[in-house]
Amino acid sequence: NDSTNGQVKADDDNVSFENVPERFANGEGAKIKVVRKIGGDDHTAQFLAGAQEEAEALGFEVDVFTANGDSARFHDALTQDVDKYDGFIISHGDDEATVATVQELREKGKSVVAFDSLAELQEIEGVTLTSQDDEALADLALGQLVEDYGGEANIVYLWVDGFAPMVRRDAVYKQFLEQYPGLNELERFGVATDDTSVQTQNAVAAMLNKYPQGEIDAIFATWDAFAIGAAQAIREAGRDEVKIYGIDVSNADLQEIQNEASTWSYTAAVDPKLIGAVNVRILAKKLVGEETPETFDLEASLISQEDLLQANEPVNMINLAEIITSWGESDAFEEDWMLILKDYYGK
Amino acid sequence: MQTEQPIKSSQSFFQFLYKYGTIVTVFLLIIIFTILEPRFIQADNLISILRSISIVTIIAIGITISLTVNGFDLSVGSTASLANAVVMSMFVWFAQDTFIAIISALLVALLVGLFNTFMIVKLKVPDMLLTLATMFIIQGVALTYTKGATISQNMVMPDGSFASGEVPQLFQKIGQVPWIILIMVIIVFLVHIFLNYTKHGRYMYMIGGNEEAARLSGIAVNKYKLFAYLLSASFAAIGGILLASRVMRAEINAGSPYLMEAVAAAFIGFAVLGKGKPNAFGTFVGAVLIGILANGLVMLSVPYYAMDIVKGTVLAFALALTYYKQKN
Amino acid sequence: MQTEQPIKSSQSFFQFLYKYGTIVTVFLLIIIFTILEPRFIQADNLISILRSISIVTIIAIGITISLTVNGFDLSVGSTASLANAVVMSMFVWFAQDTFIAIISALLVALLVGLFNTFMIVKLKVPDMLLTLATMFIIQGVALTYTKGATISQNMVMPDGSFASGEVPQLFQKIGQVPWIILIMVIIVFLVHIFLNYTKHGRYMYMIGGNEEAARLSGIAVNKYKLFAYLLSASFAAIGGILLASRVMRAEINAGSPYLMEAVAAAFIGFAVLGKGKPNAFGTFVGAVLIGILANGLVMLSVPYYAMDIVKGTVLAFALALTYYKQKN
Amino acid sequence: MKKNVIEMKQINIEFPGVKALDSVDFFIESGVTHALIGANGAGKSTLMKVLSGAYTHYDGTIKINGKEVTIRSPKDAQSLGIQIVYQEVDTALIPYLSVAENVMMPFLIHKMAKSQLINWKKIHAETKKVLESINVFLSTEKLISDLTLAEKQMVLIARALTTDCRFLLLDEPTAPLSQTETEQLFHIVRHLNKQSVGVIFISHRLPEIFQLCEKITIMRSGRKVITEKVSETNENRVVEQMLGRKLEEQFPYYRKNGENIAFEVMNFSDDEKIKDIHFSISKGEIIGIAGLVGAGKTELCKALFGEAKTTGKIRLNGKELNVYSPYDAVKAGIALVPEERRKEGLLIDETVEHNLSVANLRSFTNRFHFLLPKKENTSALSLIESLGIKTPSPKTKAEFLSGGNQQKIAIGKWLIADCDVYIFDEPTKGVDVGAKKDIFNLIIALANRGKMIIYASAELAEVLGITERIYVMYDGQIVTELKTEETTEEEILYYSAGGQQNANRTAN
Ligand SMILES: Nc1ncnc2c1ncn2[C@@H]1O[C@H](COP(=O)(O)OP(=O)(O)OP(=O)(O)O)[C@@H](O)[C@H]1O
Ligand SMILES: Nc1ncnc2c1ncn2[C@@H]1O[C@H](COP(=O)(O)OP(=O)(O)OP(=O)(O)O)[C@@H](O)[C@H]1O
Ligand SMILES: [Mg+2]
Ligand SMILES: [Mg+2]
Repeated sequence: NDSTNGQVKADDDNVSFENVPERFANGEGAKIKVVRKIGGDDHTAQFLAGAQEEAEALGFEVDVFTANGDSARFHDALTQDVDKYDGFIISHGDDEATVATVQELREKGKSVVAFDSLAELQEIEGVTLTSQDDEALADLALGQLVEDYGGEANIVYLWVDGFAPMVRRDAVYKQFLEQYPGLNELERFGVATDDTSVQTQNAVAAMLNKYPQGEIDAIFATWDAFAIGAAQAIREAGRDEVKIYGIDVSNADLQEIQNEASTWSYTAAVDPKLIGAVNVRILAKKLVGEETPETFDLEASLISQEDLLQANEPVNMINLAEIITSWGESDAFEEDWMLILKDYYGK
Repeated sequence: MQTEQPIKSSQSFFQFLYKYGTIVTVFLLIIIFTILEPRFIQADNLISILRSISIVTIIAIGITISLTVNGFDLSVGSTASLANAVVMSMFVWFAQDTFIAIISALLVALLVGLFNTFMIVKLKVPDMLLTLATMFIIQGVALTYTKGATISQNMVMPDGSFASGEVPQLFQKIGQVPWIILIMVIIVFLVHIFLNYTKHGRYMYMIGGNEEAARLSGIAVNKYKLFAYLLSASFAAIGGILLASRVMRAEINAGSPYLMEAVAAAFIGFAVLGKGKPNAFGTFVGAVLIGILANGLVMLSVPYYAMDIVKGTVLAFALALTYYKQKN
Repeated sequence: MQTEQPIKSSQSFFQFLYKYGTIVTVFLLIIIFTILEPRFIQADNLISILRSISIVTIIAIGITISLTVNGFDLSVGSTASLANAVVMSMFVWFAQDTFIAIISALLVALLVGLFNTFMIVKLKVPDMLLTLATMFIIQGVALTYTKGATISQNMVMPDGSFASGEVPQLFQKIGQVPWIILIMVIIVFLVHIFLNYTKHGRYMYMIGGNEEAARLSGIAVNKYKLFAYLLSASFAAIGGILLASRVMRAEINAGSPYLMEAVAAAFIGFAVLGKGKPNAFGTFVGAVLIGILANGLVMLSVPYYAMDIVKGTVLAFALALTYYKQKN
Repeated sequence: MKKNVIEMKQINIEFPGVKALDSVDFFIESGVTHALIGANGAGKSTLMKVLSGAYTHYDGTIKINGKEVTIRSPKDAQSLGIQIVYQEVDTALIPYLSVAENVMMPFLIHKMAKSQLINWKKIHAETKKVLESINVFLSTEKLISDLTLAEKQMVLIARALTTDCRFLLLDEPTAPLSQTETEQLFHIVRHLNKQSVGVIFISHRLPEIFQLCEKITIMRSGRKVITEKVSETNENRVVEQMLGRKLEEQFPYYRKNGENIAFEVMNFSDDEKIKDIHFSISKGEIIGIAGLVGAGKTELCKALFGEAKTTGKIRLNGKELNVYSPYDAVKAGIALVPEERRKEGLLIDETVEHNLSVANLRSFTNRFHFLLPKKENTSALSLIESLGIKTPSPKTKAEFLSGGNQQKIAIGKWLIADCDVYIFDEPTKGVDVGAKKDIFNLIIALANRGKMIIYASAELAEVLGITERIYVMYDGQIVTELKTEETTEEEILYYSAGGQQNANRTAN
């Protein structure tokens, strides 16, 4: 590419770099690293894919990494060869040591955006903490449950402790139990492994045998891996009266929900791909020195089975946008100059 | 030479425990769970249990076979993941039919088995070590193949288009009751017959018991090792295929958690009926033991975080029952 | 006595590979990574590598010790988790000082070791099986102890209050460079000396080689087995403690991912310097190999989902180098 | 009947550090029992392994009836009708399988042809038949791991008999056998000869050879010395040829030091085999424990060494001992040279040097329990020298030594441990006549130093030759005590068989 006056003009499609901040105005992208502590689930894959796509669209070089839940490895990845990168996106850095690590990164002049991480990070100067508003997610799903049953239901609670988002969702759940004494928790279950959904499936199968038709009204699943397992267990048992209220969504989840026989009625979710993308945008703004907020919550939506069943084609994570307005299409932090860059690197 | 001594009663009691310790434990558990929660014993629940152990059992049978030739296939978990991914991708990405999809998954598994055998037999790398390495490789291959994403119908492809393939009805059937249970029972039965009543099964035990002696007696040791690793990879693949059919998607590393449970089942099985060696029926009993525990504990509403304690303790108890005094 | 025959050169080449195969692989990797990415070789990065392997190495040393007496401690991962939880809870829940916290974690680990030994030695349950059961039990105990929650400063207690204890500065130090690396090096060194140059180490190898003959030679076999399992649990605990100090929190099952890597390191170590048996230095080399791989691949921006392939392949390569022709 | 002849010509084989066979010529005809004799490490087993196809890296030619054949795998050998019973029986058996399966292995492997399923009934019936044909009455369902050494030997012989066997190679088959069992074996061998099977018979017991064999080949240091008719030679000549020197008096004379009883066993029983044992030894005395195979000698030796739960009293030097494990026993000053050396006496993967030091490692360490390898090496070298252990170096793994040399290590390791009581369980099993004498010398040297020796053996000649007094065991009990000077083999045998009234029972 030829560069004139510090600006680049793409020969063929006449992209003007006029309004692009100087940092990116001479065809030089940035090198960023996306490090996620948890892994092995679809949410991770989509989050990383979203971040990667957006970063590449902006002409960045991007390395993505997941530590598969191993904190030490997570920190190794963050501290290794730091100088190579201009910025970092950290996902699920929820241990204390992350504070020191991020502090170090900041001292070396690196830009940092963190998603679903330790709250203390927002106190570090220049760091933006994004989250997929867990309170809102839990609120949406539970609110629907309470509405459907008039606040009186025997429910099974699928939840696992030990993860920051889970802890936040549980807090909302506790509030609801207090607020609606008619909600009666029959059972709770939860594990976090590579086969969470299958284990949940087996466990829910056992619960269904324990509680015959009519004894369970609904299941509140705080994670889609739980919800999909529960949904399949209910289908396998040939039951149709236990409704599932879930959180998070993936393509496989959408398939399950669209199954006529499925009882997965609602799921509250933020598009994980979008989370990745928005994080990249915030990082890009930091790199050019634009102002960014200390925190940002991504908006949650409630997806209902009814809506999906009414669609005239199979729904997946992309065309879900046709059903749920604003799905996958946040223009948050999408500056005009980013569009120019996308346009330029798009070809 | 000498006539047998009359066996003392305490000895015969331990003999009994050694033979039936695991089975006794299984029945004890059933009784205890039924007393505490009568719904445990209903047919539906027993079927649930059988369904829940079917995949583990089949994978464990594969490990059992590798154990008979004194091998140890640690790569079964990731082979199951890979087969799971291959079979789903055949449907979803390439719109193939059930037959082709299953055959592809099995072929891939056979490649894994071939690689394992080649390294073990030709390069003399010890089994456990090599299959540990293979485990990583296959896991990586599966991840790379799926780019870390879950494969399901109508998924978004990297190029932005939608996958159009569907999972055939026929295929969905095999992951459902009664088929999945039948498949497990048939496999256990066939492998049991194979190991105990055919000459090939006996050769494999001979190799496992004393490889040198088996070779010197003219058994084609390498051929049977190859065979064992091919079988163990195939059963792992069947496990992965059934998983696909049961959950209709291929999650990342979906097969790896089966490794530990399958190993546990196969090891518990050693002791069943006092065989003292890997055997298909014992492996099945081991899987049943684990399955009953997992199901019963949920039924009794044991907090999930305490389940492992109970599971481990019962395992230790069964082992202690079985092995105590055995050596004396 | 005969004099040694001149060994043929091809044979001595393989002999060389058997002895130095792993080490050659390590150097090859360093050279390759450095060529592809010169930053790989800078001091900071090498320190990163050493830091990243320190916990695995220490846990692997524990496994190595259990292997010397022909045992196999699969419970080290969960013991590390438990120690991790205990040490953090001592700080955060009970506001104890560093000394008390570390001692508590070690004591708990010794209990695990005692239990393992009791079951293995007295009830004659085979090692792998029993420690598999223990693995579940300890995992469950750790989970129950923490109620499945992550322990960290300021955490919310079940009664809604906030935990007030803090992690002392002193304790935080030991998880940082250079201390964590020093601790690892000292442990490797001491265990190496112990196993190779003391009577007790020799006894342990002999027990591993032929337990029956060792016993009949008047070695207190059970005492050494107890000792080995106590040591392996203790090293697992040290691993867990260092993890706590590094990440300042106790997550559920934080130690379990270390099991597989530690096993791999210990196994690779078998071959180092042609020992053909578990040894501390070899285990260290094994851990270094794994650590270099993990680090170098991240540096080369290998996609995360493909890393396992490379890792597994290099592992297999090192094994093949080492074992090929060894048996002939 | 036509005679089959195997001719081995110019056989050479090398192992790292050893030329195990050096241009050996050997031949054998069908219908003849041919003895193969030589000192420990002479190469007998190696020659047999070449013939049975276990080694592939030899050179030389093998001809059958004048026609050259290739034997580079066990299968080759078996298809030529050559069967072998290895010296180390455990290497040829599958421990966790039943007697029937082990006996019928050749059938299961080679004779099943197209049929896939195993007819277990038939297998067990056939096994029973074969075992009965050699007068062995063993449950065919029993696992090999539960058998005694002698029983395992029988299983291997039975296995060879299930095949179309033209040549049977027996590598020290009688080592673990008692006299009756040996007789039984000879019976079988003669029977086979009549069916024109050629038998190669390896043994260190010369009288057996003169009793059984027609031809004899003597080897020394990997070379063949001579082949001749047994009837044309005699024991002294054979010994001279195999050792390269004359051997004087087998049992050196020794003097008992005193009368003071220092080791006493009273009321000693375990809860299984041995009952109510009483005996005593005085300082510097060698006592014998005689008895048939299965009389409980080994059990007694092991029980004394703490390997079983026992009741009763053991008193050493006036002090009562509490021996709950071999560790306690060694601490109290008791040493045991066990019977099954490969399983119990040796660390097969360790070096000769480490094997020799294991029982007394504390004398090769400094104050801080660190090893002193130099001291260890020096002591190993001197033991290798004094016991005549044939090994390329002290750093050679024990695995690679010949059977007899392994036995010498199992004994040697206790000689440097300074114990008060030495228990020898069949110490001369598989040891050549030259080395036997060395071992006797060592035992007597121990006695002369005031040590107390228990010598358990089914070899009555040895028991009679070396001991002061003899306790005869029958069915787990000591039935009588005899003064060696005043007794005879016949008397011992009489008591070993449980006296007259029990004679029939032992025939079982
Ligand atoms: N696999 C091997 N590796 C190295 N050396 C060996 C091996 N097998 C045998 N030898 C050596 O070859 C020589 C002959 O051994 P062989 O076993 O044939 O002796 P033998 O005559 O059977 O003695 P014994 O009477 O003690 O059984 C010995 O020095 C032995 O150490
Ligand atoms: N592992 C075993 N399983 C079953 N029976 C055994 C076992 N070992 C020994 N026996 C039996 O115990 C009895 C005593 O055997 P032991 O070996 O003590 O006899 P022994 O007098 O030492 O004979 P040997 O001359 O063979 O040494 C025999 O009847 C034998 O068959
Ligand atoms: Mg020999
Ligand atoms: Mg004996």
